[in-house]
Amino acid sequence: MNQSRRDILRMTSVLGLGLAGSLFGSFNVFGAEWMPKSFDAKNLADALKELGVDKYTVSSDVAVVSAEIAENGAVVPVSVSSVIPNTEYMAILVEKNPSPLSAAFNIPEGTEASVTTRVKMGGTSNVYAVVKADGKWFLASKEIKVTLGGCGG
Amino acid sequence: MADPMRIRAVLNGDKVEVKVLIRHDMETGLRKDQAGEIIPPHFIKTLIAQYEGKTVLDAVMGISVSKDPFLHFKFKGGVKGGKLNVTWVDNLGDTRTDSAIIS
Amino acid sequence: MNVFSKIIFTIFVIQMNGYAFAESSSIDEISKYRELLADGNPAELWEMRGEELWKKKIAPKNVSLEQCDLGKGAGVVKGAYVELPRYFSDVNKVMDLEQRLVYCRKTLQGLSHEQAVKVPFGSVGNASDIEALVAYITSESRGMKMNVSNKHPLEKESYEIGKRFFFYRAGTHDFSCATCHSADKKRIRLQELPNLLNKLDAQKTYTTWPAYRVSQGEVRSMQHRLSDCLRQQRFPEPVYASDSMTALIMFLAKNADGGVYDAPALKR
Amino acid sequence: MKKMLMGLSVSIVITGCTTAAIKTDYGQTMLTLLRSEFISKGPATVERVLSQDEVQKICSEYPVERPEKMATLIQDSQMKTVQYPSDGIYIGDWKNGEKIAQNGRGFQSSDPLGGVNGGNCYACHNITKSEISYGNIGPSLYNYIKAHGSSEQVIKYTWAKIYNSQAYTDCSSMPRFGHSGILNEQQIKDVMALLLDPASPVNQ
Repeated sequence: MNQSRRDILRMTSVLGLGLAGSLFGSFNVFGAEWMPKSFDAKNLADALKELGVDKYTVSSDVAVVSAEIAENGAVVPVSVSSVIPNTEYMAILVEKNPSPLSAAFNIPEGTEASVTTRVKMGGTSNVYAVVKADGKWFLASKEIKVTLGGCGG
Repeated sequence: MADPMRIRAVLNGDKVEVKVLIRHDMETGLRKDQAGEIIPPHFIKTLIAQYEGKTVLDAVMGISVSKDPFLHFKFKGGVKGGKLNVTWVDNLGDTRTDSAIIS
Repeated sequence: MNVFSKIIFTIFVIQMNGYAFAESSSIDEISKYRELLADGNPAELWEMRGEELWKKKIAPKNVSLEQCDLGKGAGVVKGAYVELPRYFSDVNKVMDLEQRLVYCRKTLQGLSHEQAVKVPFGSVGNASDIEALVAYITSESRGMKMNVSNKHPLEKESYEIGKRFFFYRAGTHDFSCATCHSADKKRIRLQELPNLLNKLDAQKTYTTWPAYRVSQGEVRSMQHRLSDCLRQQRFPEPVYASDSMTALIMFLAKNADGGVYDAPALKR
Repeated sequence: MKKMLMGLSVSIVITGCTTAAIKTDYGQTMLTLLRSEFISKGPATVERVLSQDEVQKICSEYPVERPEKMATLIQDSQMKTVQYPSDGIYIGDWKNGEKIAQNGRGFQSSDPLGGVNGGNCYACHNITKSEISYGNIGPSLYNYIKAHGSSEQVIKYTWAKIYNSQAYTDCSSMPRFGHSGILNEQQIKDVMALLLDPASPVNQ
């Protein structure tokens, strides 16, 4: 987040979100920009490239926590976490999805580098946690199987 | 108009545990309706959580975040009675802000 | 068992019965999936909306549902659901929650029947007020024991009709409710099938409906649950909130007597 | 369970204070409601569910156990319905059989009229190693040849079992796939191949 953005945030806290929205356009209150190129990337390698991940280390200090089998691919609980100091950014990617990048989080100081959300999975796939700490990238992954359920196909 | 969020913020030791539930279809733009027409994409793109004005989580989301999104995270520095605001904006420009008092 | 013998044992089990082993670990992982999901139930969003709708004055009569008698007196929501279905003297018949809601929407709020039963089940872009109301009303019975009466002759009749329905085998596939729900520990695919004739299973099942279905992204009511069972049973479509559905619900609710109510829940 | 069902076919006389006329033939009332409160949709019609055959009637009335005589009656009458393949060929293509075993569509109110039906075998049976999502209402069919062999007798038995399960088990939970017109002859051949072709993953 650059300095001017921080300034805007400081101002929004004074002015209130609604007013800030009308002054600056509602997107401006956000720290993170929605990155169309990263979200539109059609495979894992491209998505990582668009996120700016050039070199990375596979790290056991990063974790993807989920059940190994999801009963329904529409809702798969996934936690990503990192115990690497100064973790500032975390992203969730589902390798086999049409667009792998699912969500990304800026982790401000004071916020635990552990976020849980739920993602859609088109089928069985590796799910990646991509973490940035002190400017370096770290990765972890876990395979989650998606099953069919119910009768009547 | 968008439905209200359900935000829970509970102080646990030195950390505030936050759970946010959002009523949103998170439509991918890849599905077809019964008539075979593509259902246009409709999904939350950005979400920010602020405690007394300070950003505690800042997220961007794509179409593969599940319908009725759920977020769970923890931050330090919050006190009981403090106010947490959560705001999201979707791809159609619809937005909603709700708040919770830390308990 | 020490770690070493555990490993040996595991290898042994895998070799001897690799398939069964894989099966039990699949089921463990699915329980884990369900536990993780239980953390934040979107049904709460329906409960919130339902409470607003309950209190909202609407045309044509410009009244809310707050004077609706769900069986415990006008306006009493707390604990109403665990005593439903029940006999209502004002209509001289047995009604389940959804039938009663339709009745209140018609008589109190002045809606026509078509308006009152409009969108019983929601879909994307077409939310159901009824499902939201049901989520709110049922949530007000959380933690209470199922206590369904069959003292009134019409309650007894409703139960007996529901029982006949439960065992009625018909259609192209020879299915009845009982085909899938009258034996312990059965599954369709990986989905466990409750034995609705077994007290504990019946309680566990009935007390966790309605539920937010992750597969549908909606809170589904008991009427929806039964309609969808009947669809898969290759039966035609039941008319929403009809007496036959109330009878079937009566049979299931009574079998769940004594179970502690814990819904709206969250299911696959 | 048995006790619970004893009253099923018997009208119960209700005594004491009643404020409304109570119909005591619950089964009849249920059928009346089924006729008036259900709507035919797609391939699922009210007429179809109202026109129970003898087997369905007996199985509704005696869902768990039935007198020996009735059981025999069902099995004998159902065995007579079995039509073996007209060309004498029992084994089709296991790959199609696998698709049929995976597909659960057909005859639901949500299905199109005249669509291709599935057998949905995995709903109830463990069949291949690679499909972990299978049910347990029916027995495992994995390693079918190893378990049962592939003699002519086994082949004919398997055909008849798929065609009309009640030829062997009265009031079986399994649909009568051939007899009820759920699967056609070619489809049954393909499912047969899934079970009885040595090259099928079932036998690997």
